[in-house]
Amino acid sequence: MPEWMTPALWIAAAAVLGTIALGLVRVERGPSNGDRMLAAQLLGTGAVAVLLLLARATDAPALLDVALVLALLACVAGAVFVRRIGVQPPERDEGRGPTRATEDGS
Amino acid sequence: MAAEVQVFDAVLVVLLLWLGWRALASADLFKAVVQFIVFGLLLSLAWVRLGAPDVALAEAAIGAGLAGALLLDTLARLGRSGAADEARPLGLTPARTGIALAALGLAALLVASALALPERWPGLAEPALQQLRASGVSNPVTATLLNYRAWDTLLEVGVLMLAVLGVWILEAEPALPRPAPDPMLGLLLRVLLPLTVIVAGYLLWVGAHAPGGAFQGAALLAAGGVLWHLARPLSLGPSPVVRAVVVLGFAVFLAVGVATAVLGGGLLTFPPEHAGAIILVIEAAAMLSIALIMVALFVGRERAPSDAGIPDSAADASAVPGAPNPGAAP
Amino acid sequence: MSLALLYGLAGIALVAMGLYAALAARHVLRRLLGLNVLGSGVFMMLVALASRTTGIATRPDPVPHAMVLTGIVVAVSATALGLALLRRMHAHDGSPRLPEDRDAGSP
Amino acid sequence: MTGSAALVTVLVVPLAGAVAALLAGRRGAVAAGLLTSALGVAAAFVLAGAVLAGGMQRVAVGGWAVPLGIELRADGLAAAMLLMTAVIGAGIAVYAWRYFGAAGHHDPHDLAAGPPGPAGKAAPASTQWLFWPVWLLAWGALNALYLSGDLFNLYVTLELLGLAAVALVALAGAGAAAAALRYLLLTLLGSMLYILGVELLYAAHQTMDLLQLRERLQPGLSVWLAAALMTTGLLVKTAIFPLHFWLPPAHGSAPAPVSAALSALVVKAGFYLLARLWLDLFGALPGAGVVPALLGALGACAVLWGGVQALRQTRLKAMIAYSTVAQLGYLMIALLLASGAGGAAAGAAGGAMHAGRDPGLPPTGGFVGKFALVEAAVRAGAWWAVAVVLAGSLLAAAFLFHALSRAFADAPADKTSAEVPAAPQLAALALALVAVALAAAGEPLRRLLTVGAAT
Repeated sequence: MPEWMTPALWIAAAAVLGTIALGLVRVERGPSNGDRMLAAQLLGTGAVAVLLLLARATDAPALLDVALVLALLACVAGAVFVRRIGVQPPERDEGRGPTRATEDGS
Repeated sequence: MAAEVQVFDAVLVVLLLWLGWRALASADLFKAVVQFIVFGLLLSLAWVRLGAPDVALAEAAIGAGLAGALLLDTLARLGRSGAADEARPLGLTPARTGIALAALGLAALLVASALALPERWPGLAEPALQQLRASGVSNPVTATLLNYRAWDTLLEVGVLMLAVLGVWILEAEPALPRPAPDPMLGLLLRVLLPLTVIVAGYLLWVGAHAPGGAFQGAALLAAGGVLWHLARPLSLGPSPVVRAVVVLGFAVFLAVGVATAVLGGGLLTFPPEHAGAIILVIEAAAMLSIALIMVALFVGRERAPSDAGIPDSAADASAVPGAPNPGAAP
Repeated sequence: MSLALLYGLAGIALVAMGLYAALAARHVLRRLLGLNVLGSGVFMMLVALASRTTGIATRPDPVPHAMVLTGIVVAVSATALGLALLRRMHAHDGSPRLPEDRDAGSP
Repeated sequence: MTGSAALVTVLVVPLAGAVAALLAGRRGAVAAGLLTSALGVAAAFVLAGAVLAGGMQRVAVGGWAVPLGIELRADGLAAAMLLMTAVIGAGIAVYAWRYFGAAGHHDPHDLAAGPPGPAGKAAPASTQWLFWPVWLLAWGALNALYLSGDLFNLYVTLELLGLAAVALVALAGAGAAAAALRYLLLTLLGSMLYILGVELLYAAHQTMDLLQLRERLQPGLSVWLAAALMTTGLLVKTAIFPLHFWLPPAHGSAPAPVSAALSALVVKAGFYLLARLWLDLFGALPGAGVVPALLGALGACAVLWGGVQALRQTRLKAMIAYSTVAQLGYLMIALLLASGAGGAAAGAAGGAMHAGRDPGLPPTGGFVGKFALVEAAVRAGAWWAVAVVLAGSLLAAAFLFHALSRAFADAPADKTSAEVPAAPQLAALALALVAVALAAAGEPLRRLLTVGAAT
């Protein structure tokens, strides 16, 4: 690995972390629950990227395993969301709690 | 591993603190839960930076995957009214001022004691690394969990078992209305499930000499189980088969403890030449048990749904949630 | 500032936040989130502590790492049990708060 | 059987029993529970004998020496606690055999007598048998806690015990969910504060072993902060006044055997740990004498407050729950006396009182312990303690009389005082006899308690 590579990897990692910070704005603002969840999914991808960069920068191949696990599992929360809560357009009383796919169907 | 502080660390710490606070203070609980999930993601980056990849693996699997799934599921079951909270859930009121002052006082005292600690310390790193040869594995964290402090880990598997016993003791819940079968989910399951099984096995195996091990593998398997449950609802009540798998890890661990105590060495004293194999056996059993326990914690106990529409899948009648006699195995 | 100190201080801040939320919040789910953040702070202090060994030994102290792994697993199982109890309480009493936190007009 | 073998047996028996009960299922769980109880009592007696004969017993788990490994130690206090837990546990098992056995076999008589208080209907009968594995795990956790010499291992046993107690409270059905949840939140908070303290101690001293820490302890801010955090965490778990508020609802709504297990054993585990910490570990700190005095003052408040509240209750279980608050107060006073003069006597007092707690008989067992406590207080010249104990006894007599008069006056109307089946009565009687026997066997008990006692 060339000399300049390590600082470059660090800068790249910090930059990806910066995009995660930007993604957090979408989580905070919404407006719908679907937007928030989707942003969280995207941040999961960002975290995988950061881990891959760090694995090279610090020469720690074990971090590839962490990235692998994150990549595999980031979708679980999304799947629970889609099955249990559901994507709905923002409501009039938005921000007052989640909505269910069908209210009170039991 | 580089131990200098980078710009990266400063950004990460700021994000962690902001997310930690928003996960607690967002008025909308759904938003709070999503922020908590992202908090878990970033926390695993922090563990990586602190040189704890084993912890990062567990956090990635549990914090980002399973805990988020549990929280979202609970929000869905609470419904709109149950998930509503005050407009300023943590706003300062006279009663809360005292709590805030106590929390700040504790923080100040903790900072003062942290600053008084020496910059470098030996910890138990040296004895832990020196004894590694006799422990049967070459990953010091696995050696600590399954050899030096195996008694802690044995009891901890018991804690997991108790959590699922506690959930079984509770009354069955009304079943959620079942959304239509989702082709995407089926596809996801078909791709991901084999992968989670393979990677879980890999983590279990690699745990002997690199980050990984039973907890991490189990959390991964459990995430696969949660996906399965979402696609084809499982019933994990206290049926004989489920109980046997739940108890397996604890029983094997305890049996090894008894065997080592009776046959010589002493409680959980593994002969160095067999330690590696013994640890692998314990971990394999524990991984199966922990994975099933975690899925059972997510599945909970549901009453039979009012609509009899059972999805097309392989989930036959025996897998109807909360069937009268919970003797049905998945 | 060393890496251990930076993350150790962050852990202390998380402890304070989590403690405040666990005691001040009234919705049980939020209390559970508070306890989880409190736990994360405690664990972060512990792992930061362990990373101070670098320089003396070749690797960080594994004992705190094992403790944190144990703690994470205990925390998630306790949280799962707490969530299950919360759902039962909500179904039975119609409120996601403990009885002493309920007042007339609120859910 | 050697002492260390007995120590391992005491630990393994309840845990193996829990495995067996869980595997055996609804039909076999009772048999597994009763068998385990018998074996557990035998093992505890063997261990107590070994401690009495051979002094402190030690087992290094995994063969690793401290500080890397965990050492289990049975000194006199631990052996006495193990013995009493085994005996009370056997009583609880006999009691529960009829109580929970009833729900499975649809015996109308028992259904009328057994069911839980007004909080709501019990958990479905199909899961009532889970009492057995959960209770046996709780017992295993208690034994592990008494024997552990490692601060982090103690945290794990506390979590095991805490979750078991939550599950036991939840047995009372959906109406008890709030009580179980409150208990869960507090026990988690307590453990977090405790572990934070352990962390500070480990950071400064590189060990988590109690005895090694005692040698290395360097007074300073972090040690005092650790002591305060751990004490607060344990006080929350122990339900000491003024942190007692979670106890009456949790115990009041639990099924009767559970209520007995909780008030006789589970909350006292936190107390035991407090005593260990302040007698064994932090007692050496300069100025640490103030803390037991503070705790003793809290105990005095608890005795009086618990007594007054018990008198005001109309339900028997609520009354017992408040009397538990008061009993814990006596234990705190005993802790104070033990830290000063006459340690062994006060320890014996605490032990006897511990054994005597049973929901059927608040006064009988209490009497033996209180007598020893007054004796110790007189010897130590702590006249305020004598006054508090006497006032507390008067209150206890008053609320007991109150309860009895209600039972005789309007028995049919009062659900909780309906006719009790024979086995529970026998179990209660046996426990009372044990309490009396303890008073008679005071001398061996005192000798046992002095084994390995820190001076």
